[in-house]
Amino acid sequence: MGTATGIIRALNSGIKHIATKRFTLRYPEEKLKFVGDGYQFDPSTGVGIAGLKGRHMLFHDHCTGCQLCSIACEGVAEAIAMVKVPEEQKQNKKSIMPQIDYGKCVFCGLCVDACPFYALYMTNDYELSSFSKEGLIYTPAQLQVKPYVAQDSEIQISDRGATHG
Amino acid sequence: MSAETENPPAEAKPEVKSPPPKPAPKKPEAAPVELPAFEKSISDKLVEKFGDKVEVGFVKEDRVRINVGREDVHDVAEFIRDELNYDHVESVSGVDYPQDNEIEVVYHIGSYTESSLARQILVLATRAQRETNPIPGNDATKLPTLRDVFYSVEFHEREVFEMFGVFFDGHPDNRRLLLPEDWADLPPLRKDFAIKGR
Amino acid sequence: MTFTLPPGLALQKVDERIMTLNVGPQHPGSGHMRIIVQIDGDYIVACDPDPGYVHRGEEKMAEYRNYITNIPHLERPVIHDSCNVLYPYVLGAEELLGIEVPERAKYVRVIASELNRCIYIMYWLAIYGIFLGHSTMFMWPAGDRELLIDLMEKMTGARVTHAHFVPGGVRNDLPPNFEDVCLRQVNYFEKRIKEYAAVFYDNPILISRTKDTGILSRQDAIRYGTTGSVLRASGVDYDLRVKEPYDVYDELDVHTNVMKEGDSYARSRVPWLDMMESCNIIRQALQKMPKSGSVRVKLKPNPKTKGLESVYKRVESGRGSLGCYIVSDAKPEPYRVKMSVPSFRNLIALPNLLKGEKLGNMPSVYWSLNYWPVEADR
Amino acid sequence: MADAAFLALTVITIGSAIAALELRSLIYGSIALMGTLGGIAGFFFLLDAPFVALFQLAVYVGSIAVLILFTVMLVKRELIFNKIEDKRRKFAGIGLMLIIMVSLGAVFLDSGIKTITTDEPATDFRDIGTDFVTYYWPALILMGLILAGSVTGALVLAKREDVENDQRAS
Amino acid sequence: MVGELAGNYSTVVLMFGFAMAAMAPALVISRMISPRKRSNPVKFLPMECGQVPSGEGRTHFMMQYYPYILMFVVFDVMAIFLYAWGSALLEIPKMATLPMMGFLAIMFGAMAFALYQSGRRRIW
Amino acid sequence: MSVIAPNFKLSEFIKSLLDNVFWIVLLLVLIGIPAVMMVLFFMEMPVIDGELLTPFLALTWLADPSRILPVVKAFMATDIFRVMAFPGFGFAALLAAGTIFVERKMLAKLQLRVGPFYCGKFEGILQLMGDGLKLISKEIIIPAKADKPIFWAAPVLFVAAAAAFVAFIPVAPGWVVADVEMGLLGVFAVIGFFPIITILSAWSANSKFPFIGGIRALFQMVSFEIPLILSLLGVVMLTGSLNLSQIAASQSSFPWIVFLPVGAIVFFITMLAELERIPFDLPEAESEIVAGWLTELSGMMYGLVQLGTYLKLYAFAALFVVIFLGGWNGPMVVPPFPAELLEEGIELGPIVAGPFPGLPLFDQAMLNGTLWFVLKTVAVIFFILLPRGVFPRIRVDMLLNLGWTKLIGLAFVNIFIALGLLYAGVLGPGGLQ
Amino acid sequence: MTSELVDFTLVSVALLGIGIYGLAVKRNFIRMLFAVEIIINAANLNIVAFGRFLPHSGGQTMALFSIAIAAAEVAVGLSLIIVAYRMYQNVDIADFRSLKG
Repeated sequence: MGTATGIIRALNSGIKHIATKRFTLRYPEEKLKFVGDGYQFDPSTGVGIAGLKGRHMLFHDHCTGCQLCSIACEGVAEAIAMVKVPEEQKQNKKSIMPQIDYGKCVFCGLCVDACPFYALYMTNDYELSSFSKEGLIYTPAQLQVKPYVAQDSEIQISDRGATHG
Repeated sequence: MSAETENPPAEAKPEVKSPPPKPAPKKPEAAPVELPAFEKSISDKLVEKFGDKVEVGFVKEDRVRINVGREDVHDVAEFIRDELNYDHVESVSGVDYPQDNEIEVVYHIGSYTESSLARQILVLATRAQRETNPIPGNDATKLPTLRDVFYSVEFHEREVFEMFGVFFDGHPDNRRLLLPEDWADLPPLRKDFAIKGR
Repeated sequence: MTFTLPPGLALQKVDERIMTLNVGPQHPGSGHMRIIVQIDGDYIVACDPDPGYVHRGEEKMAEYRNYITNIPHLERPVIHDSCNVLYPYVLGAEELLGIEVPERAKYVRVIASELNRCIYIMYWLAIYGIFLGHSTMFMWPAGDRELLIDLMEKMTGARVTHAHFVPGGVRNDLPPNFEDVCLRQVNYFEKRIKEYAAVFYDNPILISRTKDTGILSRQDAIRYGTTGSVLRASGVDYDLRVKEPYDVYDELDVHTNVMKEGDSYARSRVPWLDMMESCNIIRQALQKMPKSGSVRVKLKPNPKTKGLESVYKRVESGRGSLGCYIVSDAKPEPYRVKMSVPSFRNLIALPNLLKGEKLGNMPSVYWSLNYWPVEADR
Repeated sequence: MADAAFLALTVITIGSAIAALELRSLIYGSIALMGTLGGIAGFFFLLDAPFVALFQLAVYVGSIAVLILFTVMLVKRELIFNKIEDKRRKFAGIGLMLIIMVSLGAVFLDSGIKTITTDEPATDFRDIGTDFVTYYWPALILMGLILAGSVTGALVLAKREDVENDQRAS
Repeated sequence: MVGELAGNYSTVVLMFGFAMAAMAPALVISRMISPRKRSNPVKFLPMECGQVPSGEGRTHFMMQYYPYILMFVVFDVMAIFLYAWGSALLEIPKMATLPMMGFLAIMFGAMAFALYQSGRRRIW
Repeated sequence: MSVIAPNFKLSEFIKSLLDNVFWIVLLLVLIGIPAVMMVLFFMEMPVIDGELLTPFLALTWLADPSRILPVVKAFMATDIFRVMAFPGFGFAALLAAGTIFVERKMLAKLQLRVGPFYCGKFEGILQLMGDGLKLISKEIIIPAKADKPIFWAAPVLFVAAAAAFVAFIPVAPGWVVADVEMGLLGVFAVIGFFPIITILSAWSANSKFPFIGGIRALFQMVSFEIPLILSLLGVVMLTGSLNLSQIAASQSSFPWIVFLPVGAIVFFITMLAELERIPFDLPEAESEIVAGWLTELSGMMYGLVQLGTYLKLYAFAALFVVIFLGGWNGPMVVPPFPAELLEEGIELGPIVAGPFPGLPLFDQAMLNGTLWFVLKTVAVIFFILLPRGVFPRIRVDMLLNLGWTKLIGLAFVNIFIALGLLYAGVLGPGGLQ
Repeated sequence: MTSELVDFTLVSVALLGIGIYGLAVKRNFIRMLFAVEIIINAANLNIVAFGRFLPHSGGQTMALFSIAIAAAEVAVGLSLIIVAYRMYQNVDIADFRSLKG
């Protein structure tokens, strides 16, 4: 008898879920909403400000070319290289700025923690695919651009199940 | 790390560096005498039984370290199992000390059955001779296996064998475990095996 | 007895009835490892696990990086349990460096650790479902896991590889309004996992399939040194959160789930009960957590330890007790890092359990051992 | 129509009967044997005995052929492709076959059955069932005994004697 | 007329033949339009989970379940015998069920023995 | 578009299409039509509606569609039409394709997913076509030591055997490919072919996993065939016929499932096992033996096996409907055809189409029967698909125990229930029917 | 002209001849079993043919019994083959000499 009731319970649960709202996100059309603008670091308190660890954004006017981000990356992914920037973009004395290879980056955010001048942020742009390896290397000029991300889906919990509304 | 690495744990013992943490910087002056009682009793039992053969590495809260010579390790392990009620080995780690020309094998032994020992880890360390040009399995880097004492060391010892070249005498199944079949280099966790580019 | 031939190539002449079957590495029921089974008809005569296909030398790599930069790569073996796999390393490094962690950071760590445990168990459960041919049990946990991943993402900014724990606390403070969202989603999550009972855990077909298969007796569980849910399913009441509480677990009310049977079913049910317990712990921690305060102690960029000393710390991860043995020699880099991982400790039970089982029980017994091949290989 | 079917069935049946015995691989031999059995079933259809024909298909092709295939596959691979026979016996066998075929064929062709034709409707299959339990019921019971005996005997025969030196652990 | 009834059954053969004739071109077309690269001999090895195949692929048998096939051969006959009886049941007298019951009783005895034998996995 | 195929240009694509169309039309006009005419000229043409069919007559159909109707009707009365299209292969393949789509969407819904979504504008409705195109354009890899003839033939034979099974299914009164006296026994004979095809295919691949899978399939199908055969005996006893059309017709007042629920349950379970659906999909248990006996099949061979599997699924569901659920019987819901439409034609404003003397092609009873049959079949298919979402796979020894002890026992219980009903006078002559 | 009784008998004679040839020539146990099957089928064909042409339902009934007995015989015969194969690892009938009493 236990077997029969168990089987009926399982079937019942299955049929019930046919009427439950589906949970899946239709990804390219809908995108998840994240906290804040992205991961930042506040050197004064020593803790980060929560946010998505996506692609970096570099504020050229804050960057001093101190290479701390590159050093921080050394043991992790070696994705950051300091490159010469053209004279017209020059913001610091050495005129070097980080260039990030997203083929290597692991998005740990240690470079953001290392930057003492609020120059590196991480944004919530994570769609970084490219057809070539070179396309994944972001120069300082590319890193300067603030990405446009339209993300609005949030998990909604209702009586008929959770959805990405 | 030149001179003081001779026999590091042994050196660490006398002045009991165990609670050196910063938050209590006052402690080191007062601490040396007050070893945790229960842990002390365990190490005392061992010293009582084996005398000079065992050397107490340190006695910290929940952790007791014993250094044993390679010929006594089997007996000590049996004593630990039978008398002290430890019943399984959590991990077997090799540590390479090229300066001492020795490879240390550390057994972390714990107990499930004895509730008072639940938070205790007995660290049993022994050392094997280290060869400059190792031929794993065929050189002097050998230790008696503890598999007949603690069954749970079986795979751990196999791992130590391939990672350090320490051959465990009497281990029934001393084969490669993790490394690829065609690995023909040094055992990789020895200090003289360098990662490329570093 | 030097390097013997790898087991797959050293085919001994056996009885004609016996066939050697390579299960893995490219097999839907093996994970990143190979199990060489010899079968006589439907029965497994001998079994030889052959891990190592995803060995990446984490321990060697850790010797070249300093205490901070070790963090992102040490969590890689178990990316869906990355907080817990870092936890013992961080605790050990804190002891070596002599750091006291702020109270709020400890609570944040506990919450992150428990969330991550649930994430891991959901992943494990999904694979367990698909190993038993239950495709719904693959999809539901994979979907409901999203609730917790969303929380972790809000908390740490990454979906799986958080790199959140550092010596001295956690990387960032909780985002505003996190407590409410966390409570809401965790409550809903608990409601969801209770629904798994009807379709999975109380399913008579599953019960008849996994009951009395691969029985690991209490003595054997202790003798093999198994840990985590495998141990608790065999009737040993051992949970490090209770027995050796780290951080703030001694202030929380943690209940240990123990089952006596020791079969595949018990081993699969204990993690499920653990998830509910984790939800409880998260709720307690959210309640007791200091509402404000520092979450991180500032460190020097390249922290150095005092002298040559060693430390062994362990935590209860999703798979069981996870120990980290760190030897330091007063340098920015650790001298030796050894992860004593639960998967590797549980693997020893596999050949013993599979011997004499039916071939059809192989996936259920294998996966019920809570074995994560990448972690075991490190 | 019926003639064409008859000819085709004859070719299939006799051809595959020869193939069953002469093909090198035993597996192909079993498949050819299935062809023979199916051909015979076709003849039964032509003889208005669909019940027997489908019984033949279900029992012979569906189960006996499976059993034969299984047993053939059980045999070592080299033996499947091994043909054990000698030339002289083969010629003698062919001679014997021809003698039997010619003499029996001659007898049949000479006898009166050549003239037998019928226009009566075919037997209804329900009559078979009725026959089973009325007129032929002792035969049915005997049939049951034979089947029971055969399954018992087959099981007792096929089980292994050397269980003691079994390597299996369970 | 002999051979009349066979015409009805020919449509089944026709269906069989039609399906074969319709499906074989699918394979042929697929063979024609699909790429055929013969460069890599490893591609044509049998599946062995990424290892080089060892041993013979056709040697393995679940002998533990062999009795079930033996039983099938015999009880299949029994099942279709039952059809001969069952389809005529409306026309035969009630007493005539008794021989069939006797037949069934014998077969039940045999089946009980056979199930007992096949349940003992160790002897196969 | 440019992301997927960077060198794609719409204008060139359209130009190539137009080129192809031009050449096809040209060749058809210059060669195709004359060739057809020549062939038709020498063929003996049938007489339709009292008119001898000539090529010129055939040409006039192009001008007057209503004249084609008698020809269509005549064609529909032939065996070829039945085999190819309506109760036969085309109908079954259509339902099978629908089954695949419904299975994927329904399973997705049960698992809180979306399912196929992008292929085809509406909810991935063209996914199956996409899969078929993918399968047909994939390389067929044959293992080196495989037994090639058997290996090639097995998928085709599998589909053919499934199609032969479909041939026995009556869809509507009079609409059945093979209206034979021994329909049910024919079904059993055809079912017996599947294990042979499976084991031969598995053997010919010369690989370990397919062979284990094939042996498992053999054991499973063979073990469940006897309960399957026995579970239908009750109905046969009560109707006294093996003809599926008669069995379906005998349920005009009530379906047999009312009296023989045990047999229906046993038949349903054995059906799942014969179909290798999920609680019993041991021959393809992917976590134990990679894909079972399908491991070495690639490309279109795999596609054909899938097609055969779903044809078989349709056929079994239809058999369940015919035997236990009353087949085509159901209340008449199709409205009668309006007479004025057939006599006067359709008026759409200024245009008057018709009248069409040949219409309707199908009569009312047939449409109604087909409707009910399809509805019931879809319901049964739903219940066949549902276990895939809620049950795990069982083990081979459990399966054999289930088949040989429990199901055979239940089947005999069902037989005795039927016997009791018959001899107690509830059913049969003198009873309800 | 429709098919007549004599046609069926001739086919069955041909099958009988082939079966006897197989029994006489082959030394492979399984092949001999094939030959036996062919002979049994030839007999069945005759039974059914005569039952049809000398109208009597007994012909089909006998054929059913005959097929059933053949099934039983195959089951036992294949068990014997398995036993013999297990003992001698061969299917050659010449190797089975020691099975003689």
